[in-house]
Amino acid sequence: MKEVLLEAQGLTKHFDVSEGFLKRKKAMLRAVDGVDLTIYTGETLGIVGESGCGKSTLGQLLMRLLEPTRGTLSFTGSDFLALKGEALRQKRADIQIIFQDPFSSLNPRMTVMEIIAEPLKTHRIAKGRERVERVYTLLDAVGLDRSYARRYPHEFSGGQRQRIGIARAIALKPKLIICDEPVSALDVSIQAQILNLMARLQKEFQLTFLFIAHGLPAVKHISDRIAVMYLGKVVELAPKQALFAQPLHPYTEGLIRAVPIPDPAVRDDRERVMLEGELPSPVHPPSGCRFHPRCPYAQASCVTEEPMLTEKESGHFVACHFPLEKTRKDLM
Amino acid sequence: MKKDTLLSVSELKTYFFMESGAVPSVHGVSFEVKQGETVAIVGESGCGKSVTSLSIMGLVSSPGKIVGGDIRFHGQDLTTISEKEYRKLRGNDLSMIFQEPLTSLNPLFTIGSQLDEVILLHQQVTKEEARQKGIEMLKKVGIPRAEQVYRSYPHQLSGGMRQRVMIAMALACEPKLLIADEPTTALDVTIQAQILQLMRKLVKDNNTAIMLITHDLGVVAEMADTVIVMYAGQVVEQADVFTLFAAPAHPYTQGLLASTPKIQTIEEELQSIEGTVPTQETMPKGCRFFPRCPHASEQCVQNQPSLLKIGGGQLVRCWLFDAKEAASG
Amino acid sequence: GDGHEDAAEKGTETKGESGRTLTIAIGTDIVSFDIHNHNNTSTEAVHDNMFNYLFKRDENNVIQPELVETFDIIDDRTVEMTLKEGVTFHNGDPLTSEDVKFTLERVAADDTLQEYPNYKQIKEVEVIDDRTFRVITHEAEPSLFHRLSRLGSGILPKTYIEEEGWDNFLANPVGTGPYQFKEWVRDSKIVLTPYENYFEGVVEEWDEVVFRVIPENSTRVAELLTGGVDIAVNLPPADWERVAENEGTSVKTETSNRTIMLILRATEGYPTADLRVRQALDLAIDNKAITENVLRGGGIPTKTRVAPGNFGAEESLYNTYDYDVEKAKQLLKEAGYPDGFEMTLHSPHGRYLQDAEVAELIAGMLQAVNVDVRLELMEWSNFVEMRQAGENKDAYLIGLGNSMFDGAYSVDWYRSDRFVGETDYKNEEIDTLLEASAVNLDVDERAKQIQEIQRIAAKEVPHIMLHQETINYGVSDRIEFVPSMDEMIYAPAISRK
Amino acid sequence: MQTDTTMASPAERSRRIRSNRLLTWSRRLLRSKTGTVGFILVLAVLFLAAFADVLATHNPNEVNPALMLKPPAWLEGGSSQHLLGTDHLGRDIWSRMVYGSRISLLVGVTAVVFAGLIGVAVGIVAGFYGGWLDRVFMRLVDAFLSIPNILLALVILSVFGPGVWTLIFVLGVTNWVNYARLVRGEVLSMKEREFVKAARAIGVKNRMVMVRHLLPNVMSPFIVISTLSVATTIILEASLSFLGLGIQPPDISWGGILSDGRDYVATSWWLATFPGIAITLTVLGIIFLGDWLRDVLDPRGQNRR
Amino acid sequence: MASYIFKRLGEMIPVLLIISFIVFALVFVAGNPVALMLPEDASQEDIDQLTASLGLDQPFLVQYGKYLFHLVQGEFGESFRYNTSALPLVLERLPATLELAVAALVLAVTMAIPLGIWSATKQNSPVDLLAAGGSVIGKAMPNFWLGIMLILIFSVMLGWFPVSGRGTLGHLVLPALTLATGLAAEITRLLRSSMIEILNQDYIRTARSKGMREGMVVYKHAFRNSLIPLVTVVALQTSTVVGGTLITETVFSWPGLGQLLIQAVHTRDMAIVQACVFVIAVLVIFMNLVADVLYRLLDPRIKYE
Ligand SMILES: Nc1ncnc2c1ncn2[C@@H]1O[C@H](COP(=O)(O)OP(=O)(O)OP(=O)(O)O)[C@@H](O)[C@H]1O
Ligand SMILES: Nc1ncnc2c1ncn2[C@@H]1O[C@H](COP(=O)(O)OP(=O)(O)OP(=O)(O)O)[C@@H](O)[C@H]1O
Ligand SMILES: [Mg+2]
Ligand SMILES: [Mg+2]
Ligand code: NI
Repeated sequence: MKEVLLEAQGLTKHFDVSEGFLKRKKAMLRAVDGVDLTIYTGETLGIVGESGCGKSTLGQLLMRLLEPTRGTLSFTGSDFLALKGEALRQKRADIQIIFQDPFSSLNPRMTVMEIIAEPLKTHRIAKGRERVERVYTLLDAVGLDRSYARRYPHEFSGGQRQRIGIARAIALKPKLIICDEPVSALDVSIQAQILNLMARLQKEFQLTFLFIAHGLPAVKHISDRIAVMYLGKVVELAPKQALFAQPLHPYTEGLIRAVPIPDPAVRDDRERVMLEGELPSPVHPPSGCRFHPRCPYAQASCVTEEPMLTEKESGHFVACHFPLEKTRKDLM
Repeated sequence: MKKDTLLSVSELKTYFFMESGAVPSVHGVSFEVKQGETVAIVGESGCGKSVTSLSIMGLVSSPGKIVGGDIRFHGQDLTTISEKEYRKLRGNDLSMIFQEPLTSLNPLFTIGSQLDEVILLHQQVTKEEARQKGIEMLKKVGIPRAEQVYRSYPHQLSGGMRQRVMIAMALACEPKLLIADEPTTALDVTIQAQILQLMRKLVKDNNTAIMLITHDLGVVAEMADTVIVMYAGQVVEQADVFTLFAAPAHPYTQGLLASTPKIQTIEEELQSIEGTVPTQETMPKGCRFFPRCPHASEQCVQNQPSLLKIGGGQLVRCWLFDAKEAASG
Repeated sequence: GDGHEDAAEKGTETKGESGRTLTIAIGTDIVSFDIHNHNNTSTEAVHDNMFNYLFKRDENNVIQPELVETFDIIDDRTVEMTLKEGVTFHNGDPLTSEDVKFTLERVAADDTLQEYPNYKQIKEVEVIDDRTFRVITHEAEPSLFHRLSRLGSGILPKTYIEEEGWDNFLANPVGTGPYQFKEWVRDSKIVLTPYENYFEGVVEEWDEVVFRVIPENSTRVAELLTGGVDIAVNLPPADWERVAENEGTSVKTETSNRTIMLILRATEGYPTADLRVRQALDLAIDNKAITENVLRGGGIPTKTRVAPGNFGAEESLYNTYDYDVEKAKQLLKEAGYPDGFEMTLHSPHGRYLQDAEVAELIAGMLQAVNVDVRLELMEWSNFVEMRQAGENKDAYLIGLGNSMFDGAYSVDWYRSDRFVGETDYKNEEIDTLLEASAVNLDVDERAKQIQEIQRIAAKEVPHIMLHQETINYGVSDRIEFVPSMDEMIYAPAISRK
Repeated sequence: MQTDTTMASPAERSRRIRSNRLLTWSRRLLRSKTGTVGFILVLAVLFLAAFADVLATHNPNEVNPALMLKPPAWLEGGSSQHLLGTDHLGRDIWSRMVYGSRISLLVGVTAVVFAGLIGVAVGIVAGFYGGWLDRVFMRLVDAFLSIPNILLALVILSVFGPGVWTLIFVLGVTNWVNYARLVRGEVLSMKEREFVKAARAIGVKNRMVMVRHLLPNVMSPFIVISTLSVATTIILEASLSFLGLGIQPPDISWGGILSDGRDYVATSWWLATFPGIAITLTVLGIIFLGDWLRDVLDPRGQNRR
Repeated sequence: MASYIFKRLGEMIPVLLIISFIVFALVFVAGNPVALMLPEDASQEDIDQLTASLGLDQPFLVQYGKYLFHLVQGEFGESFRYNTSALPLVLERLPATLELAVAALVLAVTMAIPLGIWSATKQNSPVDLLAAGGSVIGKAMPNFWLGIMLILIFSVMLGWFPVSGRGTLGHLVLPALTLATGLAAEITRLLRSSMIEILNQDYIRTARSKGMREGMVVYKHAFRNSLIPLVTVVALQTSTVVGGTLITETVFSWPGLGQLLIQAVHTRDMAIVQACVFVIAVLVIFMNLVADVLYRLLDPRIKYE
């Protein structure tokens, strides 16, 4: 039986986006709205979804960089939300995050050496020479030259910065790494290197990844299971084969159909089908199924009733009143 | 349709003058962009794609400096024109989508005011018209609740939304040349598709040329007419998109294509190019790719190859072809 | 109201055609219009124009009746006086004996008033009729007339105050003097206008008298030089030349009634407990060098603090000094300090004319007899605090005046029981003389006693007398102004040229 | 071509990095013209202070009533004996200036450092933790801003007695609030930055987040204001001496010489002018050094010239 | 926001109480005013008697309790020195002080902003160096010296402005200028440093890429971002200016709060000190509140709960 590493129940984060200076108009932005999620030790859970659907927010909630508005969160069996102060700090060594924006997450006044060494120093993992050596190893691992250690973040290209962030995150060999688009800024060869690296580390150290990304091929490559989010909610969750072979949610289907194919020969044959309609607002989400305004299969009940995430097939969850029946031929 | 050359970059050299010495980020880059053409630039991260585009925009900031070569836009050499003339081009004929959407927006101004700014600068419109246009642009790039976003501040938006705002800003004045530095990296595929479509429409309607910098070979395959592959500050291969995908010539290009994860299949391990890009200090004096090249020979170690035409408009910087050519001719 | 704008216009207008505004720059603002509750000569200098005293000192320093027509000494403790006729307050009320009783009994009874110590000797005022009254003291009071010729005896309007209240009086003061109150903007200016019904006839010379408060020395000088003011008080010696040489201004000086001295500590354990040391220090100080150089002539060396013009002055000790470095060294050797010693000198900073400079110069002079002086220059309030706490060390510099012009008050500083814990100086002879003079109504004999004390003190040197200060004014040449020793600025005595 | 950096042992490398840093810093110092000027100015003042005994031509406290207010040597009436003239007690201004540099430097710099330490600490803590702590600290700042400094000075004086260190204490205690508010403002915007989040994600202790992440990033406004404050402090010292606090004769400070000249501005300008020039040059030196330091600390600015 | 403001205003009351306690204690420690009220030659009995009749011989807490009792009824007590109610006395001075403070701040800001921006955009140019030198001189010139100099030049020699006093706009020019130089120096330096930092940001590049004029880029995009530290300093300075204009007020005989307060401190005039501090505290707290509200208006990222 798989061991549960992290479990979230009804995790919710609302941001106050009230407007007006003196007279305020109350408004809540539901960035994450009741997400149930289980992550098993050693697996990679991919998260995909429209940009702005709350992936980053979810990632930050899971490691308590943001405090959830509601919901429970347990990590390695204990209540993670109850931790405070020193205990929380210690626990944090077990969850790391690779930020979506590589640049602003690096202190502009620290050298790469200092940045990568910081987690080691903070958790007293290595000292002096050994620490320096560890940093060099990490640099090697993410494919950065050792001589870069003395440079400052602004002297790097986007992809290089991203790798600095990755090196920092894996430095502690945490149990769980939340990767918020770790490879989107990288060229494919480095992307490949890093994905390989992550896979290797995972095998070696029993790491667990939460892999947030837009690039479906990469997600598909690295993940074991994939969760699809839409407007703050998980709408589908399945092992990757199942998901790609038989997406049950119309939004998932739309996503998969939109993936560009790296072959110019097919570009004129395959018109990328786009989802129609306006993107809804997370401040005033649509009633019922949040996807209904854009859903080609929407029916009356979709407008009024909110579908629950239910297990349709073994391990394949979907939140839809009318899950898709058959794989459409032209999907790929 | 006869396509005129819109932009021609030749032997561009942009160096960063650091304390430790000059760093040649762009080292003799040449290429052309024709009107209405979409040129994709791919390459290892850090190979100088962004610096090349900043050089074209004239926005390389100190300690960087263009030290050689010229950039002709409509036949006008941008390296010599006055700042005032440059300003007229920027944001209007020439516009750019920056790589870092999060820090590229001024945190203190609303999205709307930053969007209007460019419209008001280059178009004879009233404030209200600019506002209308701004909101329209936001809708075009697929931003929901555009009116509200128009009044929001950058920190209230997600990364993807900010990216789209940047795109809206760049497209607002229907530029002749759009430099898009990884415009869709932060976006999910559905919006990516929307934006790519928007760009295609731009090409069709306004005959806009696009310089598209991206890592996503899928996007390249879908969008580009011509592809330029850069490595360590140089162009190593240039070909039309079909040729490139079908018959990549340079070993680096081959490596890139092989590393791409495919959605249809599942590989245990992705292929990748071993090693890392050389740094300034470790830059080989011969072919810059030789330390990672499976075909490297003594010649590669000693001498730098030049960019050679190998037929069908394909250009490549590799001794393999030199050798072949030498052999054949 | 927009008095500020008016002020500005007036300020620059003094130069103007009419020129019938007299503007006087004073260094500190008046404290209050409560004549009983301040002890401030510069405040009195303003009050003097608005209030009359029962008696007043004339230009020869002789006490003359002012509001009083005639007086009669009934016995040791009782004086009967009659008020002049036709004197009225600025609000029109006539001056009566009741006002006198109200005024004097207030200050003699209310111990929260600052002038109370100077009038508590009065027991009561007995009203005989509208203009006649008797002043009765607790005991024989030799200096009663001195007291009745200074600020506490300015007569207040009883009815006005009782009906309108003190606060109203303080805001709109009323007196019997030649000028009446018009406006007071604190720390800025006081404006007075002539009183038409003044009993000696309205003063026609000036339409308005403005006292402007200008604390900064240089600014006062600048105002004088630019014609902004007609009289500027307390010019720093550094500027005398400038003012004198300037076209249209000159410097006027007059000796003040203030003497600068060092108070020594005679407490056992201090070197200054030894008479020879005290004498040596006195001899080591070149008083003339101080007055000539630092004060630029703004002081007169003296060996007594009772200057001529005061009751009981010993004139032989005035305008003279001892200076003999060799003898000083000799005396120090005899006292057991052949290599000198270290001492602390406290001095206020900015209170008297060039006080800190004088102290520094003295420190330099004492260096010549191997006495190392640790100087502590202090802001006035700290200085007072230090004295108050008895934390004074070997010596401190102070300037003492005498608003009574009665030498008895000066020599009282040698009384042994008064400064226990502060100077601890004790001389039985002086104590006996002091006791005798305190109740002595025989004017001549009392003067002799006071003079004797001064002579003893000059030999014993409980205090080292330095110099008598001069007061100095920068005066515009368009006016005629003669400074007086009591530091009053009496507008009726000032005229246009 | 490989450089040897990758071959060297880690210890050797870190040693080399360190010595390299010193080298690059000094190289940067020499490269920056203003930095060099600042360095020279500060060095010059330190030289004055260190060799006052040798450089002074007279006993700085020797009064000479006969030689009062002599103008500088090059003016009419000046004497070659007294290079910068004499003051109102006939003391040699040059010698007083030379000796005065000691206390003025000591007081100016130490008091600013003292105030800076308190201010920066309070500012960072208040800004970082926010909430009630911030409110308490900021209200404390309000209180300190409202209570007249002179009152505080008087009381501290009466408690501790006069002396240079009391003076430094007073100046520090009265000035820290400025830094506190300034730094807090910066921290408020800085702590929202992602790299601070990143540090917390790593589990960096709050103390270290403040020291390593916030502090370096709020230093530049602090450096700017504090270097300038050295001037104010040197002058303020004079006005506090007026209260009998701190510098008392025979000790000499520039502020003291300056305020001695107060009544002579119009007649004998040199009394107040020379200490004024000395303070200006010193502070100019400190400011230039500060600017340079700021540039050095700002990795982005390093390559600018 | 409104609730935030109300909350802050509510916090004022405890702060004012604490301040009043601190001030009371400070004045109490500083000493007995009676000795200062009486002449130099007053005897000890006289002093003791007056002390007792003013109630100053009672224990500290009793005195404070009484004081508080009156304070709650809105009475600040009577000034020992002026024998009248203290608060009106202080309020009477407020317009003069505010007039001077506002004028000085406006003047300082108008001088400093262009200068600061200029030196930031033209780093290390002659203009920048000149501005740096100017700022230092501005800071190193003691106000008394500058004030006297200005009077000498503009009033005595040129006759352009009145020497001293308050009233017309002409009266305001010299004192405001005197005060403004130091403030301007500080603002210039600070603005310069924050501008330099901001001009390196990515969004400045974005603005340039739009084809904006460099001037617009600097004024619109960069300047606005550097306003936060600027607001802090200006708010801070307001408090300094309100409480600390003593020297300028004295030099120009400007009837403001500074003079009143210092005299009150020197005479240990509790009621006036308290009333002054009260007024200043209200101003300081208000200014800081304004600054915080301005932060919020300027920077949408800052939130107050
Ligand atoms: N601090 C905040 N205040 C208000 N709204 C916020 C805040 N942070 C995020 N949001 C909003 O929450 C929603 C989710 O944001 P989030 O960054 O999690 O999206 P995302 O899924 O990571 O998108 P992307 O793929 O573009 O990074 C967005 O609508 C965003 O505007
Ligand atoms: N401001 C700078 N100072 C010093 N070096 C710089 C600077 N900006 C860029 N470089 C260097 O120039 C090289 C090219 O950078 P550039 O940003 O063009 O890369 P890129 O091709 O856009 O990479 P990516 O795909 O990761 O964005 C890099 O090696 C980088 O380190
Ligand atoms: Mg995100
Ligand atoms: Mg780039
Ligand atoms: Ni008015």
